[in-house]
Amino acid sequence: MTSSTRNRLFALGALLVAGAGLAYVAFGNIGQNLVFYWTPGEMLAQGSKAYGPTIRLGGVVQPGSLRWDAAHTHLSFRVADTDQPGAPSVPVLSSETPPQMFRERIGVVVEGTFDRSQTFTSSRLMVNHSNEYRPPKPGDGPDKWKTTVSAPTAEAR
Amino acid sequence: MEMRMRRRLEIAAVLGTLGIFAYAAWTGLVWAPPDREMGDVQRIMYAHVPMVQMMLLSGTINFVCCVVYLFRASWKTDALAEASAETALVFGAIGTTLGAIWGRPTWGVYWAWDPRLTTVAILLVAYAGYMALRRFVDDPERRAVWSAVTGIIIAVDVPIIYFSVKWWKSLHQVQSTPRTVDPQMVYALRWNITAFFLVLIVFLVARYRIALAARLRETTVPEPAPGAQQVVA
Amino acid sequence: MRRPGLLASTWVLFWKDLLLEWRSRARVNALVFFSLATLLLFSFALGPDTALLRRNAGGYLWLALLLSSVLALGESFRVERENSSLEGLRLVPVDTRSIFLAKGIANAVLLAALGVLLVPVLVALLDVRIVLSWGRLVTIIALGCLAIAAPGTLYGAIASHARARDVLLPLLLFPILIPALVAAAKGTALVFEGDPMTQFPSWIALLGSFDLLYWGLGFVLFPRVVEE
Amino acid sequence: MMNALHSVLAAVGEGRIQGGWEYVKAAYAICWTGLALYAVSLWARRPREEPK
Repeated sequence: MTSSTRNRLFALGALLVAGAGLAYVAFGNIGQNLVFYWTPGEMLAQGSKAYGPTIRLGGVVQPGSLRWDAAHTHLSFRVADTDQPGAPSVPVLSSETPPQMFRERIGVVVEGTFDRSQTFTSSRLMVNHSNEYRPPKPGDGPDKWKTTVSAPTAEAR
Repeated sequence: MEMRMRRRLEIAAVLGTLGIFAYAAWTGLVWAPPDREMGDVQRIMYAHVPMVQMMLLSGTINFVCCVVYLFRASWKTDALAEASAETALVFGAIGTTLGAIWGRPTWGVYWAWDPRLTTVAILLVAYAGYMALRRFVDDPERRAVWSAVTGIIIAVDVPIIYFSVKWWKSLHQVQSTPRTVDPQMVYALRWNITAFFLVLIVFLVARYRIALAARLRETTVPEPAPGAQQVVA
Repeated sequence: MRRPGLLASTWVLFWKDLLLEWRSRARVNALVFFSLATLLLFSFALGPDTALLRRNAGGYLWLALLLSSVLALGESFRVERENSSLEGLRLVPVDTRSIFLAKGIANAVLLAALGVLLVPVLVALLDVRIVLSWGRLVTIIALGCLAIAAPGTLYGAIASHARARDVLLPLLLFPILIPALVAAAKGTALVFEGDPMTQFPSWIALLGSFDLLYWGLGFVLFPRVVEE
Repeated sequence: MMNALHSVLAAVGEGRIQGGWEYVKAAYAICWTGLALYAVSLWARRPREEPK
């Protein structure tokens, strides 16, 4: 074996090693475990181990669970794995101003702590928007959500 | 005579780019409908998405130049590598700022350490280091080789940025496709991508010429004045 | 004349590097004190909140190691430059890639030793407990130091020949190390805090893949960095 | 002081971070200004014919 073919083999081998590293980052399914957020189901499955540390919880706002207190300073809702009834869900108490798109059935990520009373206290609320963009339906201007927001307490039973 | 023809063509190209840019901005800001949920804020998309795409494109160009340079050294490839790293930095920095402004009313926060945003931040800081390296090495040949090596290592981040939203659960939404976006918005977005692409090309060509001229000046100095030469450590 | 094999020359150069470190113990001592001082500074900067300090101990360990690595890497190439020994090595018919492997491994060993040395300090200063096993702690320190050492050696070789080398090395090195550093710090935090969600293997896997990536790329690219 | 506090609380009371044209204007202003400044810097650095 001449020294130049040997060098090429070395280079090829090293590039394969590097490629394997990148491929494992991509497809090694590591991401499923090292998450930006947990779903309520995953968090509840941990039982008491989830109490205490600051964690991020992600899911959708369960329909019919949205409640403001009278002065609109506190907000409570349930975050569920999916918007199907019966999906695992966690009650969340938030003191953060939600962005304008916040509503029932929308994806959210809340940062905070979970405790023994089975309530998630959040100090940071992020709306997780889907990749869909649509114009308003004919007859309901882009301001439509404002009407649903102005009477949220009434609407949420 | 030929000089003047070329000059006129260049001016025409720049003016054409500006015209397309203006039309694209009009489609995005006026003509396209607002989003059902975000309202008018969604119009930031027509600048944010193209800017970040051009950052990734510049990064890819830089990677190709770096690899090509290592196989066949040429001042032209080196100059294009320098140009594309700088445009990646400019488009990335502005594009990320736009994303942060968009994030405030839609996500509720300017910034979150989700995988997409983190990897973009890494890319920007890494290219800043790349530009510093180019500035701190005086020997043009060494500078070219070393920055090529650095550029290749940085470029590993580019595919990670692109796929991060698919590989990991993140706050950032996954790439939109024409199926998830209203046709009118797709039309406006396509025009904006074209416009920003043309702007990128204009910038790349201008920056490439600056780099190439600097390279030629460095490599063809006939006799440096004694004592004026920089000591290369 | 037959060139010595890659592994044989790597081995020889590796011992040369370690021997050099051993002969100039003053440098190693300085490194140890530097990293200790860094750890102390973190505790002072954050005040006496023990719970907070303990929770962030994994991050402090890796920050201390990272800052020390810049010193160690800079030193390891300064020695070569001052004695022009890199030029000497190039005259010997030895594969330049073995210089990379030898220097990289030597730096990794040095950093890992430093890391293991810092753990008892963390235990004493920040009241850290090792909840998972020592074996796991050593594994993650070793993998993390390998991740610092490969690009560190590559960039150390570059920066040592540039102007403003003390600024340049961290500027080049830190950004690309962020993912590996996050993995190492999180993994270490799990060793200290316990691992309720069994995430530890995933962080190790992530760190390991970055090791493969950095070492593979470094091995291919290093000859171009030191060639004339 | 109390006024500022009140307006912050009132923002929470509104219930939403209101998105609107201000965000769009700020974003496009930053984008266009940034690109224009870069274009100016490219112009300033343009290679000139060196006097022979």
